[in-house]
Parts: sequence; C-alpha cells; structure tokens
Amino acid sequence: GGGSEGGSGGGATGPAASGGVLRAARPLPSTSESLDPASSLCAYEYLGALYNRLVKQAPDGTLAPDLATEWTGSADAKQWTFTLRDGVTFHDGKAFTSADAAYTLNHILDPATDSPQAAVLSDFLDAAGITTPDATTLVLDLSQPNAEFPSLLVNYNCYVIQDNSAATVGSKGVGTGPFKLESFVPGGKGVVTAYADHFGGAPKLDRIEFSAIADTQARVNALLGGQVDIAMQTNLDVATAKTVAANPTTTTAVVKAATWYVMPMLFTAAPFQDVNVRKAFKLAYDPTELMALAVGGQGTVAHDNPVPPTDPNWLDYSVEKDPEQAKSLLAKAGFSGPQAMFTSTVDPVLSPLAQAYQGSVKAAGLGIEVQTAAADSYYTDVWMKQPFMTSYWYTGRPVDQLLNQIFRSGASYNESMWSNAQFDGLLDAARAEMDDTKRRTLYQDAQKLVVDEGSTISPFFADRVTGLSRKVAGYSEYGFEFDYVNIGLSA
Amino acid sequence: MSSPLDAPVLPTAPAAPVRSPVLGPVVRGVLRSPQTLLGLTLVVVHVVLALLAPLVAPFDPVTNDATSILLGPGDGHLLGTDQLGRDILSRVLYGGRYSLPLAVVAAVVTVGIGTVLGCLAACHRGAFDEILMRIVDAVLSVPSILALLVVVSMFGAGGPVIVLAAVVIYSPAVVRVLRAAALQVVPLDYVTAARARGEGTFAVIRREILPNVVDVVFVELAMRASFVLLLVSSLSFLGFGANPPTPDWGLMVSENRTLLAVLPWGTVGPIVALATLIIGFNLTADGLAKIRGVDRTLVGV
Amino acid sequence: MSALVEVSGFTVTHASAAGPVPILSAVDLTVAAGESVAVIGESGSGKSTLALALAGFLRPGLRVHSGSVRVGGTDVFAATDAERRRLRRNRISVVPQNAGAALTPTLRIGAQLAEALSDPVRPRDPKVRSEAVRLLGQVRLPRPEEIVDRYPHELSGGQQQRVGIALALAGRPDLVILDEPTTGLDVVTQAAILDLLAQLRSELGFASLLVSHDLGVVAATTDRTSVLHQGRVLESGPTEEVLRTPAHPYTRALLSAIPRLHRPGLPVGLPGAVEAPAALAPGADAAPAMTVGELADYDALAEESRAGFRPAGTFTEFGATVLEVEDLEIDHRPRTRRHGTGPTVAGVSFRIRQGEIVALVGESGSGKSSIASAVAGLVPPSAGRITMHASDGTSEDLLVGVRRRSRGLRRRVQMVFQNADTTLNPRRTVADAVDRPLRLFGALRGAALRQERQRLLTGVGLRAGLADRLPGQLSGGQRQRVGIARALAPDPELVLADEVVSALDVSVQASVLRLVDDTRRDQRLAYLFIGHDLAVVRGLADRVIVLDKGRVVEDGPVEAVFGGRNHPVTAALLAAVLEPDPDHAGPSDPEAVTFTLPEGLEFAVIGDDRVDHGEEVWVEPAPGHRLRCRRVEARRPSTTTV
Amino acid sequence: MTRFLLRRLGLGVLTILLASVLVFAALQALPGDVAGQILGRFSSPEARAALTATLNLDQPPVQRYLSWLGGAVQGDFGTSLADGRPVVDVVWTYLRNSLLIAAVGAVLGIALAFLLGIVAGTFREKLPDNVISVVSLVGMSVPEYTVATLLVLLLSVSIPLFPAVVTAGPTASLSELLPAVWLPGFALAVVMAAYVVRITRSSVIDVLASDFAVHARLRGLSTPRILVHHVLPSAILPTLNVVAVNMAWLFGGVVVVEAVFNYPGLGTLVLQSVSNRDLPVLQLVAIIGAVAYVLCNLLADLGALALNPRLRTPAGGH
Ligand SMILES: Nc1ncnc2c1ncn2[C@@H]1O[C@H](COP(=O)(O)OP(=O)(O)OP(=O)(O)O)[C@@H](O)[C@H]1O
Ligand SMILES: Nc1ncnc2c1ncn2[C@@H]1O[C@H](COP(=O)(O)OP(=O)(O)OP(=O)(O)O)[C@@H](O)[C@H]1O
Ligand SMILES: [Mg+2]
Ligand SMILES: [Mg+2]
Repeated sequence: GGGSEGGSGGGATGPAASGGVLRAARPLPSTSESLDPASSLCAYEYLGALYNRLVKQAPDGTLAPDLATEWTGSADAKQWTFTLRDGVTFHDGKAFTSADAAYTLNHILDPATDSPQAAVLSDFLDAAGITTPDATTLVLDLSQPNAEFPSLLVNYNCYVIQDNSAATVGSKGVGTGPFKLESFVPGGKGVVTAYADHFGGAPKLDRIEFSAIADTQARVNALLGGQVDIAMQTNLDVATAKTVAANPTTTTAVVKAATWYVMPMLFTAAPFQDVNVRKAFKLAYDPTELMALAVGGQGTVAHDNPVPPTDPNWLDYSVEKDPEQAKSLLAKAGFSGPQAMFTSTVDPVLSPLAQAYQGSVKAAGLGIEVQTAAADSYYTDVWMKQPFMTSYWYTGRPVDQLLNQIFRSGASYNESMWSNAQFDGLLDAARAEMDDTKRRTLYQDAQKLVVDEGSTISPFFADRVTGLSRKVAGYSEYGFEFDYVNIGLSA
Repeated sequence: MSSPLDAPVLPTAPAAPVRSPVLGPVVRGVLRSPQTLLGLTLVVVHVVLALLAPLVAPFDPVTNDATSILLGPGDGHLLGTDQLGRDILSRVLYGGRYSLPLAVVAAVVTVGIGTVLGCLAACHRGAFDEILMRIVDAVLSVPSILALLVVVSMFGAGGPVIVLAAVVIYSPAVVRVLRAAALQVVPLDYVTAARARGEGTFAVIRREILPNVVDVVFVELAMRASFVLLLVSSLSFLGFGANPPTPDWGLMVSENRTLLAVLPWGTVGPIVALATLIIGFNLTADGLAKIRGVDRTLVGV
Repeated sequence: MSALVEVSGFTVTHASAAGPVPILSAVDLTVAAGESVAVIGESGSGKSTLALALAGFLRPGLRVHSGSVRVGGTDVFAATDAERRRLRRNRISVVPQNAGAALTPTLRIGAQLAEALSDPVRPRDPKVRSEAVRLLGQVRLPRPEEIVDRYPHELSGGQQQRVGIALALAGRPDLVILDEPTTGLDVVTQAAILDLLAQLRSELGFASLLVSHDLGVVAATTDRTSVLHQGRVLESGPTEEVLRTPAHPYTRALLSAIPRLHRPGLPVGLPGAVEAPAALAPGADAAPAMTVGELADYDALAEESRAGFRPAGTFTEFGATVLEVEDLEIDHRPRTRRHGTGPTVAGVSFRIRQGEIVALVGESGSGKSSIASAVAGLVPPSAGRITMHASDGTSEDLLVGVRRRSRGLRRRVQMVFQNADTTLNPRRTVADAVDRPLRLFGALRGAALRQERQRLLTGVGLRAGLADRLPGQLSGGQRQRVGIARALAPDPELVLADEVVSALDVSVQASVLRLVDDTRRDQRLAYLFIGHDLAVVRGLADRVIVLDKGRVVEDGPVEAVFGGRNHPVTAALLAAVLEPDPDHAGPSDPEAVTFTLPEGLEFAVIGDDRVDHGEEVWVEPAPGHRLRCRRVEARRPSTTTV
Repeated sequence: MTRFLLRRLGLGVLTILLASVLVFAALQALPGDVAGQILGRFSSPEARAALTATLNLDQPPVQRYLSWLGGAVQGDFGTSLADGRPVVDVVWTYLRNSLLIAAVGAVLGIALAFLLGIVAGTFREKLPDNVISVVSLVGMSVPEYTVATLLVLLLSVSIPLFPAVVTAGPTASLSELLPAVWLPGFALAVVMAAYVVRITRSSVIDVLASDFAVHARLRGLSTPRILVHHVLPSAILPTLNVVAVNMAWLFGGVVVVEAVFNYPGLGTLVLQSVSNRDLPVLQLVAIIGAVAYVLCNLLADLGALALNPRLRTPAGGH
C-alpha cells in the first residue's frame, strides 16, 4: 500500500459534538458530473460520504479493512480472496453481499463505463476472473501476478455500489457509507444526511450540504463570509492561508504532502530525447527554492522521486543539485535554449512553479520561456503534446499504481512518455514477489531509475492547507481518505 | 490702411503672429485646461516611467527571491514583495512597458480600421453602407465574452492575440461612431466642393473628413486603449493574459488578488497604475477633443 | 412719467487672458411705455446681448462690469432670482430669433402656453386651454384648437414664429423684446409676421425693443433707433432721422453699403470684424470712444461708399455662349417611387454667355440649388441637356457625373457655396484651400504655387498674411472671398454661385458682390447666381430666371423683369421686399411700364400637385423677356395671390 | 411609425441570422476535441471517437448549420453535448439567473447614472460635477473584478449584509438566489453607470445650452420645471443607445463578475461551454445575446419614439 500521513492543525481536530449541519464548498469539476464512483467525472467529495470500498488506506500508508475484513493472496500472487463484512446494509435497506462487490468490479471493467480505473485493473482482471463462492467471499483470479493488487482497490473509482445499479447510481448514490443522499444537482447543490445504520457507527453530523463553487477565491470568500464551513479540495495559497487564519471565525488545517507537482519532459520529443538534457534540467534547479517560492515552503522536497516520503516503499535517495554540471551537460548535448514551458491556471501553483523553475535555472544558463495555455484545453492540447510543461497529481496512489500508471512504457498516463525496459522489468518482478521486503527493494530500485534517468522533474510534494470554520471539529484527511464519520461541529 | 476691404477693424489689438494654426491653439488650450494638463501629465509620466523603468526601478522585476517572500511595505521594498519575492514597486514600474504599447497598438489598429470603414460608409451610402452596417450589427450583437473566448481559445494568449481580440470586439462599435461623426461632415459644402473637383474618395476622407472628426478619433482612441488595458487585466483574471513572469499589471492583479486582505499593495499598486493611465488617456482625449472645437463625449457607443 | 426701461452706463464683459473684454460698452438706452425702439448694427456688435440683458439674462461667460438695467424701476441684475422670474413672467418677454429652436421640441404647444398662463402649471385646466386657444387665435393662427395639441415640429417656420409671439404675449408683458424675429423666414412670411407684430402692438399697447440688422424692417416698424457698433451706442434718435440723415460717419457708411431695389447697382462694403476687441484698461468702465483718427477713417469710408457706387447695367460686353441648359428635369425621388408629385425641377432652359451673370430666384425649395448641382455634376438629371461650349467652338456634355468628366471640363466649371461657415474646411488653412485646385488642375508646385496663390488672394482682396489662417480666424466676408478664390483658382469659365451672400452681414455682402462683378468684367467669367435678395439680384445680374416649384415662370433681362408688370410669383417676391429708405418704403411701382396680357391668357401658376391645367404658352412682352401663361378654358378668374 | 418598427424588426431578424452564421463559423474554428473536453482528462481515445460519431460532429459544417437552423426555427436547439439535456432547458436555467442580476444592475445602474449625470450636468464645473466626474472616471478605470472584490470584502466579509457567493448552483430556487443577486447587481450597476453618467452629463450640458432651454428660463419658469419638463426628455435621448448596448452587455459579458460571486449566469455558462466545446449551448447563448441586443436597441428606439415627438410624425409644415 501507499499513501500519506494524516495531519492537521488548528482547533479543527478536537472531538465533535453530535448533530449539526456541515456546509461544504467544493470545486466544480464539470456540470456533467455524476455520483457513479467509477465515472471519470465522479463527484469526488460525495463518494466517501455515500460509499465504502473493500479496502482503504490507514494513516501510515498500509491497507486497512473497509467492507472487506480480510484478504489473502496465493503464493504466485495470482489469486486474491476477500472476506466481506457481514450485516452491512445499503441505504435502501438491502444487505451488502459479495454480488455487489463483484458487480462493482464488473462495472468498472465495463468499457461502456469508461472508468479511468479500468485501464489499471484490466491488465489483471476480467469478468471471468471474478467469482463469489458465497455471500461473504469474493475471489479474484488474476491473469498475471500482482502482489500489490488489493492496493489498486483503494482508488476512489472503486467505491462499492449496489448490484445492478449502474443506471441509477449516478443520480441516486445508494451506497453503504455514513451518509445517504437527499438531493444532488450536477454542478450545483447537494445534500446528504446521516445514515444511522452505518456499519462503522453513525456519523456525528446530521447532514452535509455541498455547494459547487468554481472559482477558488469565491470558495474562500464563501468561507470567510460564513456561508460555508469548509472549502474541500481547496489548497489555500500562502496569502489566502494567512487571511483565513487571521479571520476570527475561520482557521486552517494542513494535509501533508497532498499534491505531487511535476514537470514532465516529453521523452519522445526534442530536446529531451537526450539523457544529458534531461539530467541537466534536473541538476540545474534548487528544489528548496522552488518549494519556497511556489508554495511558500509548505511541503516536502521530493528530489525528483515521485514517491512521497510517507510511503512505506519510499527510497531515500537524492542527487546533489549542480548547476555547473548542468551547464556542461547542456553544452555537451548542444542545447542552447530557450525552452518553452507550458503552464496554466488549472491549478494555482503551476504558474508560480514554472516561474520559480525559470528563475532557479538561470544560474545554469538555461533559458525558459513560460507560456500560459488556456485552462480548458490544457489537458487536451498541451498535456503529452508539448515537450515541457507543469502538471500535478493528488498523492494517495499506492506505489504500484503510481509507478505503473504514470511511468511504465506506454501506460496511458505516462505523461513524459518515458520508456525504460529495465524499469518495466523491475515493476513486473515486484508484482510477482509476495515477500514484502524483497518487493520493497524492487520498487526502490525502480524509484532510483526514475530519479537518475527518468523524464520527470519532481521538485516537491505540497501540503494542502484547508480552510475551515472554527466550529468544525474532528476533521481528518489524508490521501484519498476523508473521515466523514468523525467530522462534526464543536460543542 | 490700404484698402477698406482688408483693413482690420478699429480699434484692434495688435495681431498676434500666427505661427502654426494647428499646434498653437492646441498648446494654448492644453495649458489653459487643468484637466487636460493633468491627463497629459499622467500619460507622459507613464510613458517616461515605462521608458526609464530600468533606471528608476529599485529591483529587477523578474528575479525571484526565496528569502523575501510576501514582505509588507518597507525594508527597501516600498510596496512589499509578492509570492515569488519580487519587488512589487519595480513590477508596477515595469508594467507600463507591456501594457502601454499593447494598448496603444491595439487602439490604433482598432480605431484605424473603424475610422476607415466608418468614413467609407458615410461617403458611400447605399449598398456598401447597408451591408457593412448589417455586418457591424451582427458582430456587435454577439456577446463579446463569447467572441473573446473564441479568439483566445483559437489563438492562445499573448500580445498579438489581444490586439486581434480588440479588433474583433471593438472595431464594429468604432465603425458606427465614426460613421455617425462622418455623416455630420459629408453633406457640408467643403466636402461637396472636393467632390465637385473630382477628388477620389480616399482623398476626400483624408483631406476633408478626417481632420474634422479627429476629436471623435481621439476620444475613441482613448476609450479603446482603456478598454484594451481593462481587457488585458480581465483576460489575465481568466488566465488568458500575459505570459508570466511578465510584469503586466493585469497579470499582477490576478496573481496577487488573493493577497488583497493581507498585502493590498500587490493588487492596489497595479490597479492604481492602470487607473491613472486610463484616466490620463481619457482626460487627454476629452481635452484635445474639446480644444479641437467640439465636446463630443456624446459619441460613445 | 419715467421710462419703462432705463439702461445706463451698462458695460458687459467676458474674461480673457488679457483681462475683461467689453461686449457692451457704457450703453445708455431708454424705452418708454408703448414705444417701439430698434437696435441696429453689424453682426457681433452686441445687439442680442443688450436685448437679452433687458430680461436679466447674460450668456454664460459674460458678466456685468458696470452700470445698470432697470425695468419698471427694478434693477434686473441686482434682483433676486425670484424677483427676476416674476419680472420675466409678467413684465418682459422675448420673442426668439428662431422659434423652431426656441420651442421645446418634446412638449405640445398647449403645454408650453399653459406654463406661461398658469402658475402652478395646470395644463389640463379647460380654462387655461381656452386661454391658450384664444392666444393662438390672437396671433392669427388658423384652427388654434388643433394647434394647441401639436408639437412644434408639426408647424411651419412662420407658424412656429407666431407661437413664439403668442408665448411672449401670454404674460401680458409691458415690454416685448424681438431679437431678429424674422431673419430665418422667407421674404413673404417675414412680411406677414412684421405686419402681425405691428397690429398686436397697436391692439395691446406694449413697448417693444426690436433687434435687427435688416434696416428695411427697422424703417417700417420702429419709432426710435439706436446704432450699436462694437458694443457702443454710436447714435440714437427717431428712426426716420437716423436712417435719413445719419449723424455718425459709421452709420452713413453702413447705410450706403446696403443695395436697394430702387437704386440698382453695387455699393461699397464695410470691412467687417475679424480681430477680437481689446481688453478693458484697468479701472476703466468701458472701451474708449472712437478717436478722431478713427472717425476720420469712417468718414473716408462713407465718402468712398457714396463715390464708389457702381450702377447696374454698365457692363454689356458679353461673349459667346458658355453654358446651355435645355429642358432640364431633376427628380430626387428614388427611381422606384416616382408617383404622385412630379419631378423637383422640370423644363428648365437657359443659356449663359461669357461675362454674363444669370440669376435664379424663387422661393425656398423651388429647385434653385438642384439646378446648380446638376450643372456641377453632383446630381444626375433625369432628362434634358446641359452643354458646355468652349471658345474654339467645341462643346462637351455636362450630363455625366463629375467623376466621369474630364479634368479639363471639371476645371472649367466651379462652384461657390452659400454658407460661409461650411464652405471652407475648418481644419485647413486658407493656403490649403486655394492650393488644392492649383495643384490638381494647374499642376503647380513650390514657388510657382505660392506666387499663384498670392495673386489669387490679392485678387479677391485678401492680405497675404491671411494665407496661414484657419477659417475660424476669418470673418464671414473673408471666408466667402476665400471660397471665391478657390473657385477662381483653376481658371474656370463658369462659376455656380449658390446664395453666396445670403448668410453675410449686409455690410460685408457688398464687397463680395463687387468681387463677383469684378471677375466677370476682368476675366469674362460667366455666373449662374442664385439669390433670394431681389435688391442684390437687381444690382448685380444681367438676366433673371424666376422659378416656382421647379418650373420657370418668368425670365428676362433684369430691367424688364423688375421694371414691368410681373408674373404673380415674381410680384409676390417683389412685394415682400422692405426698403430701409423712409422715402422708398415700398417696391418700385409695378405699373411703371405696363403691358397687357393678351386675351384668353392668364398667368400660369404651378399647382401644389404640379399638374398643369390648360395649354401653356410663353408671352413675350419685350425681346428676351418671357412670362409663363396658359389659355383660359372655363371662366376661371385669374389668380393673383399665391 | 409601424413601418419604422417593422423595418427595425426585419433588420433585427437579419442581424440575428447573420450573428448565428458568424458564431457557428467561429465555433467551427475552435481548436480542441469536443469529446475530449466532455469526457475529461482521464477518458480513453476509443470513448472519445465514439462520442464524436454520436454527436454527428463528423458531418460537414454547412450541413450541420443548416440542420441546426432547421431545428432552431422550430424552437429545437438540439441537446447539450456536455450533459445531454435539451439546450433550451440548460440555457433557460442560466438565462433566468442572468436576468435577475441584469435587472438589478440595469435598474440600479440606469437610475444611478441618470441621477448623477443630471446633477453633474446641471452643476457643470461646480463641486457636485467635479466629484461625480472623478468618481465616474475612476469607476470606468478600475477593472470590474476589483469593484466586485471590494464589494465582497466590504458588504459581506467585513459587514455581513449579503452572501459573498451563490452556493446554491444554477438550479437554485428563486428564494435561494434572491439574497445573492444584490452584490453582483451592485457591481454591474457601478460598472455600467460609470459610462452612462459621463454621456448623460454632456448631453444635459448640451441641452441646457440649447435655445429652448434658455428661452424656457427667459419665460420665467422655475428651475425644477425646466429640468424635468424641458431638459430631461431631450437629454435622455442620446443616452438611450448607449444604455441599450450596456444592457445587452449585461446578458453575456459579465463573466468576470459572475466568477467572483460564483453566480451561475450566462457568462459562467459561456465559459463552461467554451471549455466543453458545447457548441449547441454556445450557439443558443449567442442567439440569446443577439436577440437581447436587437431587443435592447429596439427598446431604445421605442424610448426615443416616446421621448421625441419628431420621430412619431414626419416633420413638415401645414
Ligand atoms: N458667452 C460669450 N463669451 C464671449 N463672447 C461672447 C459670448 N457671447 C457673445 N459673445 C461675443 O459678443 C459679441 C456680441 O454678440 P451678440 O450676439 O450680442 O451680437 P449680435 O449683434 O446679436 O450679432 P448677430 O447679429 O450675429 O446676432 C460677439 O462678438 C460675440 O462673439
Ligand atoms: N438630394 C436630395 N434628395 C431628395 N430631395 C432633395 C434633394 N435635394 C433637394 N431635394 C428637394 O428638392 C427640392 C428643391 O431643393 P433645392 O435645394 O434645389 O431648393 P432651393 O431652391 O435651392 O431652396 P433654398 O432656397 O431653400 O436653398 C426641395 O423640396 C428639396 O427638399
Ligand atoms: Mg444676435
Ligand atoms: Mg438652395
């Protein structure tokens, strides 16, 4: 498993009184959003309230039981058996059985769903491999070994839905989670109310009212104006964090290393086909400076390793930055620049990041031209098309999924198009290895390859500073986990 | 007193030597109107600052400094620093270098096109006029935000695109205004005289019509330049403006707008710069238009 | 009994960089109750300023420097706002120069009258309304019950002027100020309005102050006259005395500059004001009086005016025909909508010889300008022929538009325009205006160009120093002369002069007219001269064409047309002319040279529907003098009024 | 007069038609892949291709325009590419919201502008005029989001009078929206008034200097009477067209103000739809904008007819 450590600050973490209404502001991904967890346009903030997964992530990054109480893999890492929780009921009163779990996986794999997670799971699993010997057992036969397979089910696309509910789940949101849906308007308001029969205990809150607010500043204004109690999935920049903390009614809490910022260099395009150029681009900058400028130092330096230090499989390895060597490498490669670097307002950190990088590499004689691309076509027209750009991912992906999805040759999200047979081989070997220690070594070797030869610059992991009302208590969030049961209002 | 025909009337003030019949009154008019003087001063100060920015700015506007992030005013940074540790005052001072030429070029191109088409329409009533006005109406009727987003999505951000967007959005309105102004002039005798001499349309426009609508042209230039400045800042707000780290005012405002409550100068500085330049443009144009004889603030469409 | 109005030592100034500049200088003026006083003077002499000051009004920018204006004992400028309002409502009223602009366009006539008749305003009160109707009746408006409900623009200019008078009379004023009450109107309407004012004054007994530069009007309607010049009253006295035996040399010069019907010919003009007057000396209450030298200058001017008079008919050396117009027809209506009334101009034929001035006269809208425009190629004629003959015997067709005429042909026909304000581009200097045709047609450059420009400007009597000025820095007369210089620049053969002096002050129009006369004498220029001032036409032109609704009703040599029995249209035009001379109050005697209309004919009148009844014939009482007549079919009495 | 109105209506229809062609052509030229925009960053290429085919985006543009036009004249504007609902329903939701703030902005803005413009024009070059002129000049010189942000900081964060943003989303009920329309309305009113004040002012000055205003004074009428009955109708006339253009702008150009207040109006819809490449929605929004423009101008013409009797009856004596 993987993940990041929960953290928080301010008075938001004390125990909550029971009862009350939490008003939550959330970003607006699309007006076509849906409550179907498998969908690429799922309404993320609702999922944890409405549904459960088979397994979830513990604060230390290891796997923890959710709807599955136990799981075991065969010695060849090709068969996984999940024992399911008994006595769990859906919001509509029906009992949760292995059929629902199997349906969920089939729904994800169904090409019609076009789930992003299908690409990850379909390498190992197809409908034939999913069997339910009894109501509380789910057996998965993989087409190839994967010792980390259960960690792939932590993904938020893998929330369990009811058998045969594909057509309705998008709007009805029937799950087993601590809250049940009262109303939902895509791109608009939605309300969930406490589900007293939740297997993990009834939530503290009576209800949560979600509203979608597209503009970050508007979300913060709503918080400051007392219209909402929490701005979810909103990283406050340094200045805003100050403003929010200074306001008598609001405070901030920190989610450590919540976002991984990355500058992919297109492996297939000039000038990055040349390993010297890639190395030079990585040697030339100062990650501490980048972190200080882009996120006000609020984060953890990454040293070009995409795996966060909180992950159990993390490799503590870094190459000393050296602008002089970068300069000579560039000269060796015959690169004189300047290099265009794309950024966009899709995330507020991208532009400062690009500018910080631009300023930092001046010492190595590397010229960068920052170009802002339209936010609405950034991920269609620039991403994986332009040689050099800024990008970001939420942390919380298990290491296996992270490396396979974003770094393996030909993987669909391999945004740098990096391709390295040795690296791919290490990943394959790790998947077949059931011994945890040996497997960790393999993953760490793969990380070293990424750092040394990879085509991505990963300066830092940024913490997420969340703004909330001082009334909020029991707030806890890390990775893709949000504690909906214990969050509430202070007495 | 030679002949009574050209004898000056008695009593008479000593005739002031008339040197330049055009510049003289303009200079005198400017000196006499405090608003115009203020406007002109604002514009001149902006132009001078833009030219001399490297000399007067205390810091380099694009050099990041991780050790002085988000400082308040003081300590050598008169207006404080921004998130990347850059001196806000220096960025404000440099800001004119980007916005000023852009606004001027966009305004000149827009008003140029609008003036030529507007005058042509006024001279050639009939089919040409009708068709042109229908097109102008149609373009005007398209919500400008849509036109703007289409242009920006098509061509990306940056200076030339802003000029193009300004032309698409503003020139139809300029055509209308100039056509209306030219229509006041076209029926006058001196235009008839020129046509009776057999002068070509462009000669008539250049020699007879244009000099008499320059006040309108001035006002339009100032107005469109202001609009472009505001457009650039709105575009930056929407993420289509200048490329960072250009010290553009609009970009600065949008970069620093979250700071408004804690470090207001990051936003207030560029807004003051922007507003003073716009006020300067407008006061100057109003003043010049008034000196040129007609107070036609009325011709805004 | 003390005077109704007492103006004493009244000086009005406007601020300038050099100090206060006087607009009125130590003016003294009295108006007794019931009296009619005239203020005359050139344009800009301060007549309107003085008149409006009696109502306690100064235009923005002007202020009282010294002296006072008392009306019925109240100092109007010392009075409070409320007192002044009361004064304006009850004692003094102003009849505007241009009632069309002085009536609020968005209010019905009835509402505007109600404002003057009731306080607080009760527009719907039937009593107020019937009073309004009565007032409109009093100013002789037909169907006043309908007119109260109309908006100003739904009335003709003459009717608007009557409404203006009604508004002025509503408060039963003691004094009515008439600021050029007829200037904007055509001669016939003007006569009617003046007549009405005279009648009303004898009915109601109010005093009046008439501002005018038209001495004919003054002579006909006022008891006393003050002559204003540069804001100073030069002389005052009984009107008859002032006009007959003016005491001041300036008045003499002014009076002799006016062309008169009974003494045909061209007088010498006055210079006309250009330069701004000097600022007041510190501590002075008014501008200094004229010096002895200045008085002597005006004396010399008056003397020159008498000696320099150029009687009509002294030039007869006409050359070959230059322009020939035959059966010209002009239709302004779009080709697709030509039903109803006929074309604007139809069946017009005439010819002009070298050195000849042919005048086109007729009421406003009769098509005079349209004909000139067609000759200039700016308006396409719908039928007929226009031909330009050259001295070498060749001729060219003028039917085509100006763009398709050869450069040579464009050079030979030039235009001079009516309005001195719009004839020159206000943004281009005098030199620019004259140079343009020189470059275009003469291909002159550099020194040759400057020399030729110089020659032209001197030729039209303009100092060399004026070349660099903008039109705004010239007087109206000077501007008009530049317009003429521009037309003469390409060395034309035919000049189309459309109302070239109508907008000018009488005092300066004389010099422009002499200029026209000079050029035809010296350069044998042919002129098509459009005018509505018959005294001017009589003094200048050789032949006259009288138009009515686009048709020629009479044409012939000036002496014949002005000296004999006329077509009723011509007669109406002549009857409306007022002479400033108390001895020659009316037009020349229509019965002086008589002729009898042949049996069975009557004068043809162009009906409003422009459909001709009966067969038309031309009657020629003398060689070259034609009158439009038609055969009487039924026993229809011949029409003599229009 | 009816002829005049009919002509204006005819020209209006022509304008709208022309605008629809222009917009359609421009939208065709937009780069980017509709399906990719709709399905998001994490969609598969196959799914995108399939969607392109279902949306008929592979047909030639002329044919698509004609079939769009065919539908449009029957009131069928197609379905939204983004969420599959009928475009009319989608747009109506946002239009309703826009109408709310446009109404607040227009009423407040016009009232404010006329009032200030008349005061400034009447007291020309005196203190009230100077103050108003400076304020309006500043008003038109600062970016609109500055005005909006200041309003939020002032009237919602510092003094919590109004909600800072709309939390209810596009389909919010009227009662949810009503408290939230004021701040955006104020912001729009301020932006709009800044221009109209200046025009009203100079128009009032012009009219006050006209013969009829001077003569009304010479007839001894009181100042309020002169201002209201004689000056006002003529002074407002030349501002009508500017007001009309500004009102039309309220229907589509207020995206920045909407963004600050998270207000779900047409501007937001345009922004979303451009990013989604939701052409049918954009096309309808453009048509609505054009209709608004034409209607506002028509309204201005009607206003001119009401104010100016010269337009009602052709001039001419009797
Ligand atoms: N507000 C003003 N400021 C400065 N000068 C003015 C102002 N109003 C009038 N004048 C000047 O005062 C002089 C007298 O003007 P006024 O209108 O009284 O002349 P007038 O005799 O009525 O002329 P006209 O016959 O052309 O009507 C003119 O030279 C004019 O330019
Ligand atoms: N370009 C035009 N289009 C349509 N009608 C016109 C045009 N020019 C003149 N008219 C009409 O033709 C008639 C004659 O006009 P014209 O200007 O020739 O008269 P005029 O005798 O010069 O009058 P005035 O003494 O007022 O100058 C008028 O009724 C006028 O309205
Ligand atoms: Mg006057
Ligand atoms: Mg005419």
